[in-house]
Amino acid sequence: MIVNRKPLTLAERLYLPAIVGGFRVTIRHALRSLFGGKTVTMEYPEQKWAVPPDYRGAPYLVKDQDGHTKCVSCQLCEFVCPPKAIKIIPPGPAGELADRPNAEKMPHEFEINFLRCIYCGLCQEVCPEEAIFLLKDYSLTGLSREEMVYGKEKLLALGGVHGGIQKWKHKLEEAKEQENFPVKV
Amino acid sequence: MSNTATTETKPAAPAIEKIKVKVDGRELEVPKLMPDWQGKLVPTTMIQACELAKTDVPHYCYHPKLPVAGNCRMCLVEFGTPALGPDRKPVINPDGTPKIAKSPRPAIACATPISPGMEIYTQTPGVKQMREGVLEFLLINHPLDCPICDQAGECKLQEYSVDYGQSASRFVEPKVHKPKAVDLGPRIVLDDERCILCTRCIRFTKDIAGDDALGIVNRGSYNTLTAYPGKVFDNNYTLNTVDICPVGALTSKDFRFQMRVWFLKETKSICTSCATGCNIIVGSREEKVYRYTPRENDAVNACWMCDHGRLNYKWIGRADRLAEVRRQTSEGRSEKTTWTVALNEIAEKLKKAPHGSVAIVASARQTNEEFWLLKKLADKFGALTDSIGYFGEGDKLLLNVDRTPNRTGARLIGICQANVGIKMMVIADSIKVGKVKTLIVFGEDVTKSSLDAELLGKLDTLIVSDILPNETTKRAHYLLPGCAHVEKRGTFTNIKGRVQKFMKAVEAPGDARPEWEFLHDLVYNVTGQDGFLTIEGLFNEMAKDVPAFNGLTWAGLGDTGVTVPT
Amino acid sequence: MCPTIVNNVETLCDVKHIVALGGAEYAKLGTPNNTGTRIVSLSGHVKRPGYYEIETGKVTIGQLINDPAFGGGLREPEPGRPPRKLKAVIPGGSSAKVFKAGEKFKLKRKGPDGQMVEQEMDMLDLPYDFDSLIAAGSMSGSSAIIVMDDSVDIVEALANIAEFYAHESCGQCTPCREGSLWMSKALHRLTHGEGRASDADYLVKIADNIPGGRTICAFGEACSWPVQSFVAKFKDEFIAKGKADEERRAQGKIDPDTTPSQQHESATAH
Amino acid sequence: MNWNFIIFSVIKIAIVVGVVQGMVAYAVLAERKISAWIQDRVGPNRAAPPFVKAIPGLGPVLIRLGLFQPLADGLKFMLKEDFTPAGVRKVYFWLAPAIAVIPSMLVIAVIPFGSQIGHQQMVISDLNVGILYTFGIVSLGVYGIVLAGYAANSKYPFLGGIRSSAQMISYEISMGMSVIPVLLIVGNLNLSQIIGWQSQHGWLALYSPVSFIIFLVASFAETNRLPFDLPEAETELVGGYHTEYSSMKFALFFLAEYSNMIASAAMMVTLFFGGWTLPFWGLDHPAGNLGMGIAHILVFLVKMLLFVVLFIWVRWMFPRFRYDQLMDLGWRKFVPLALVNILVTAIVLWAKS
Repeated sequence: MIVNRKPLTLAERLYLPAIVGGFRVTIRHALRSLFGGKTVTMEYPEQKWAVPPDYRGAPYLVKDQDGHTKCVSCQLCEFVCPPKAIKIIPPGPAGELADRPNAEKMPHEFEINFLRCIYCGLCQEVCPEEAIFLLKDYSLTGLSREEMVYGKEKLLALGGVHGGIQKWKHKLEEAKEQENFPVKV
Repeated sequence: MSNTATTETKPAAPAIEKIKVKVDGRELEVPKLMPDWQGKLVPTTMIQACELAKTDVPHYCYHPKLPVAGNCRMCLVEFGTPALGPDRKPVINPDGTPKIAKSPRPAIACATPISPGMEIYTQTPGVKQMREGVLEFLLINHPLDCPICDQAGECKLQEYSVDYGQSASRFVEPKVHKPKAVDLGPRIVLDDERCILCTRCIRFTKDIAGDDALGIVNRGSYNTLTAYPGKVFDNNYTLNTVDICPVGALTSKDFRFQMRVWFLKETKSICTSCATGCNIIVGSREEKVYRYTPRENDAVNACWMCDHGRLNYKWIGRADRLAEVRRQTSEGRSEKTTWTVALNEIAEKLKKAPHGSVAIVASARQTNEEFWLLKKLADKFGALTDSIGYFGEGDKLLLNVDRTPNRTGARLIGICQANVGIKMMVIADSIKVGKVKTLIVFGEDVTKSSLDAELLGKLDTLIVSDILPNETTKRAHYLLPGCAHVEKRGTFTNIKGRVQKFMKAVEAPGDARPEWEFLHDLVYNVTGQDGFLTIEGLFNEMAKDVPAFNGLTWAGLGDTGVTVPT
Repeated sequence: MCPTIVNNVETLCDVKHIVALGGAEYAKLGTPNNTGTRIVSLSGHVKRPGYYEIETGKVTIGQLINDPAFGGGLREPEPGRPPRKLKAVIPGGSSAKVFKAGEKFKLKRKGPDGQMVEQEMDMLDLPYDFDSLIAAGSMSGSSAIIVMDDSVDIVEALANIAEFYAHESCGQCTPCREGSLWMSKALHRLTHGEGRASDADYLVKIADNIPGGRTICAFGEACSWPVQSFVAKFKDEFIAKGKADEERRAQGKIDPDTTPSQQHESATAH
Repeated sequence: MNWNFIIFSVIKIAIVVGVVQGMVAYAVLAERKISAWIQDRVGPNRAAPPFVKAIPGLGPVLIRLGLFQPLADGLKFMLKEDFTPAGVRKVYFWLAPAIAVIPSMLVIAVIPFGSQIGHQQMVISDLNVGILYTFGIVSLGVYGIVLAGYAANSKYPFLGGIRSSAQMISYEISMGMSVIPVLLIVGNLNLSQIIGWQSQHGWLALYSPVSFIIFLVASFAETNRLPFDLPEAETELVGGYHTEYSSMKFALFFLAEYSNMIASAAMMVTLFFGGWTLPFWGLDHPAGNLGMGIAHILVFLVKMLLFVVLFIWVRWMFPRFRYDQLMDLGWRKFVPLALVNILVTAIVLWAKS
C-alpha cells in the first residue's frame, strides 16, 4: 500500500515553529534537571539498583539446608550452556564422594567462565538438582582473565544456602522406613 | 571384483521358506526361520518380524544375542491370526481377504513365533496403554537419579519413558529401597535400586561367558540382583553386562563418574589388544579417550568384547607420549627438529645405503598400509624385515593367544613369516658382522628382543618411530613420533583374515603424525614412487599390489570388513 | 535328581472316591458339566467353619453358610448387640472376586424343561459349582469360601489380601511384581490414616494394568481381581475412609493458603 | 618596527590564545553538562584531584559541577596511546590536525574583544580588511578536514572529508554574501569601525535580521556542528574525518571545532550585536579608564558565551540534516535569499541617500 504523505504546510517548511518548539522542550528539561533535580541518572556506587525478583544475575552454586553441595555433577548445564562457559570435571571412579548422604557424586571441579557467561539462565533452568541459581550479582569485575573463571569453592561461597527439597536425604529416610512395612524382604 | 575376497566365510545356507505377515497393516515377507542367539535356526519371532518391518517394538529383557526370558513385558503387542471356520478352513471376508481373529490377550513379541497370515499390531491404543502401564510399574521403584547415573543418555528407561511413558507420576507411596553401590567385582558396581530385573546380565554371564555368577534373590518387588554369595563377579567379560544393562544398574568402575555419555564422540574403530580384532566404538571428548564399547559385527565379535581389550586404552593419553621429531647431532646430542629436515636427511642417508645394508623391524600393531609402505622400502634395499610376536593365554570366546592386532597383515604383505620373529637373529648377526648399518624400527623396543643396546650402538643409522618412549627410542638417531590407532585411519587384518578399517577419534599429540603419512613421504623421497596422499587411495593401491588383498577397496570394506583367504 | 509330583490334597481326596466308586459312577455325582465332589473350606464369620465335602452344584452358597450341616449361620453377636448381618462372601479363595450380600445375578440356566432360561437369583442362591460362579463373575477357584459379616472393615480386609499377594509375588515379570506391592502400599496407607478419597480410583487403575495376559502366569490376575472387585462393590466405603483421613489431616494441618501473618491475626483475635 | 607594539602584541596574543584554549576546554564541559541537563541527566560530576574534596563546603560543589573534568580530559588525551594506523599517508596524517587548528586560532586575531585599556586597542590586529581576512582564514579550515579524510586512507574519513569540503564551500558563499548588507550599511571593512558604527546607530542585527539569520545558520555549517555535522556523523560515518585519529591528534580536531565555534560566536557578536558595546550604562564609548576597559571585555565575553551556549543548545535539540537537504538549504534557499537581501539593502540605502 502506498501512503501518500501530506504536503508540508508553509510553517512546517520554514522549520521555524518546530525550532521554537525544540527550544521550548529542551529548555524545559534543562531547567527541570538543573533546578528541579529531576534527573534519571542513578549515581551508581552510592545509589544501588533494586534488582527485580526475576533478575538473571550471575549463576552460582548453592548449598542445601545442611550446608552440603547440591550439585551432583550431571553436566547438563555444561551441555546446555550456549557460550560454553561452564566446565565440570566429574569426580571419576576414584574421586571424592559427595559430602551428603546417598547422592554418591559431586563435581571434582566446577568452573564458570564469567567472561563467556551470557546470563541466559539456561543452566538454572536445566539443573535437575536445583543446585545452580542465577543470583542478583551483576557487577562482576576482575583484573585478569584467570580471575574471572570462578571455581567450585568460590561459586559455592557466593551462592550460599538455598533451601528446597532435599531429594537424597528424603530417600535415605524412606529407606529406613521400609523396615516397618508389613511386606518385608 | 575378485573372487578371492568374500564377505562371509559361511557356506551358503539352504534357502529358507518365507511367510507373509502384516505388521501394523503393512504386509511383508519374512523368513520362516531365523537365527536365535546361538545362531541356530528357530521359528521367527514377532519382534524379529517387526524389526524387518522397521517397526520399533520397545523391549528391555530381549536381546538378539541372548536367550529369551520374556519377563519385562514391555514388548507386549496385540495380534490376530486367520480365523478358521468349523471346517478348519480360513474364513474369507466379503472382500476376499482372509478374516482375522484378533487374539483377546496380548503376546510378548520377543517370544511368540509368527505364523502365516498373522497380523501384528504395535500401535493400537491397547498396546500403548499396556506399554504405559509396564513403564509406570518399572518407574515407580526406580530411583530417578538420572543426574547421578552414568547410564543417563543411553538409558532405555529414559528413552522409552519419553517415547511411550506417561507425563505425570501418580505414585505417592515410598519407593522400595535396595542395596546401592554394591561392589560386584573388580570392574563392576551394582546399584540394585536402578535394576529393572530384566536378567540380561544373568543370562549373559551364564550362557555367553559361561560363568554362572549372577542371580536374583528375594521375592516380588524386593527382587534383588546379586552375585552368588561369596563369589566375586570377575571374568574377562564382565563389562559386557554394563553394555547390555538397559538401565544404570551395572556400571563400569573404570568409566564410573568419568564423563556423561552425551559428550562422547563415537568413532568406529578396532580393538588392538589381540588378533581377534573386535569391532569397537571409541568414546572420546576433547582429544581424550574415555572408553571402548563393542560394536556389533557378527563375523567377529557379535556384540561383545573382553575386559582385557576394553580397558587397554589408558596409554593413549599418557603424558610421556612421544610428540617431537628428534635427531641426534654429530656430537651425539638429541635435538628437536622438523619433519621436513628429518625425512630429508633420512632419505639422503638411505639413498646412499648399499643394497643389503638396511634392516627393518616392524610392529605387528601397525596397519596394512604401513606394512606395505615399509615393504616398498625393504624391496628397494633388499632389506631384512621381521616383526615381533606377543603371545598370551587365550580363551574360548574372544581373546586370542596372539596379542597383536595385525600379524596376519604383516605376513600377507611379506614383512614377516608365519613364524614371527624368526629373522630377528639374522638381523642381529648381520649387525654384529657389520653388514647391516642402517636399522629402521617401527613401534617396537628391540632391546627387549635379540637386538641389545650394544648391537644398536654399532649401527650407523637407527631410525625409530614409536608412540611411547623406551630403550630403543632413547638410542634413535632419528626419532619419528607416530600415532595410536585412535589417532589415525587404516586397516588391520585379524587372525581369521578379516580386513577391517578403523577411523580417527582424537588428534595426535604435538608433532606426531600417522605413520603412513610420513612413510609415504619417505618412500617418495627414496624411491620416487608416488602413491596416494589419502588413506583411501593408499589402501586401494595396496589392494592392487598385494595378492592377498586383490579386489578390495576402502569403500568396499564397509564398517564390518571383508574376510580374505589367509 | 528324581522327578517329584506334588499333589493337592483335594486331588488325592477325589482319587479316593474315583477308586472307590469307579470313574463313571463318580462322574454322575454333581450336576451336568460340574461333576464330582468338591471340598469346601468354609471360613470366616460362621458358627461352624471347617472343611465340607459336597457334590458340586448341589448346594448353594446360602446353604453352605446357613445350613446347620455346614456353616450353621453367622456367628453370634456380642452380648447386647443386634444380630450379625452378612456383608460379603469370597467364593473361591482370596483371589476370587467378592460377592456383596444381597447382590443379584441374572444367570442362564437350564430349566426343568431343558430350555435355557434366564433367571435372576440372589447371591446366596447361587449353586456352588464351577459354571454358575463364573457366570456370576467370580470363580469357585480353590473352593475356599470366606464369609464376612457386618463387623468387617472391607478396606482392612482388602489390605490384608493385598499384603498377602505382595508377599507371594515371585517378581519374575514386571506388572505383578511392581503392581502387587504398589496396591499393598496404597492400602496400607489407606488403613493407617493417610488415605485419600481418590484412592479408590487409584487402586483400580493400578489393578487394571496387571491382568489380561500381561503377566507370565495367572498370579497377576489373582492379585488384581480382589482389588478390582472390592473397590467396585464397596466403593463408598473406600471413598468414605479416604475422605475421613483427608478431613482429619486438614484439621490437624495448617491451611497452605493462609499466610503466617494471617494466622497470627486470627490467633490474636481469639 | 615599534618595540612597544611588538611587546604588547605578544602579550595580547598570549592572553587571547590562552583564554580561547581555556574556553575550549570549558566549552567541552559546557557541552557535556548542557546536554546532560537537556536529557535529564547529571553530567560529569566525579573527576577531581584528591585535595579538592577536602575543601570544606566548596569542594563537593566544584566536583559536582564537573569543573575539573576538562583537566582530566586533557590529561587523558595526553596519556592515551597515539596510534598511527598502518596504511595512512603519514605526512598528511600528522599535518592535518595542525592545519585544522591554526586557522581557527588565526581568526580571532582581528576581532576586537574590548575597547581599550590605556592606549592599547583590545584587538590583536586592527586590520582594515578585517572581514575579508576572516573569510580568508576560515576557508582554510576545510583543508585540515579534507586532508585528514584523505590521509587516513579509510572509507569513512574519506567520505567525511568529501562531505566537509562540499559543505564548507557551499556555506561560505551564503555566509560571505550575508555580510555584504552589513558592509553596505556601515561602509567599512574594519571590525573596530563596524563596532563603532553600531555603538552610534544600534545593533546591526536590527538593521539586517536576514543577514544575521543566514550568517548564524551558515556558521553552524561552517563549524560542522549539528544539525550540519555530516562530516563526522557518528551514526553513519563512525567518526567521519577523525575516525582514525587518537590521543592528542584527535584532541586537536576537537580543539579546532570548539575554537571555530568560539570564533564564529565572536564574529556574530562583532558583526551583529555591537561587539563590546552595550547601549546603556555608558558602555557604548571607548573606555576611559581600566575599569571600563575590563567591563567592555566582560561584555564581549558574555555576549560571546551566550552564542556558544546557543551552539551547544541547538546541537542537543535538532536531528541531523540529510545531505541533500543540507545542499538544498545552502544553494537553493540561502544563496538566493542572501542575494535578495543585498539587493533590498542596496535599494533601501539608495532610496535613503
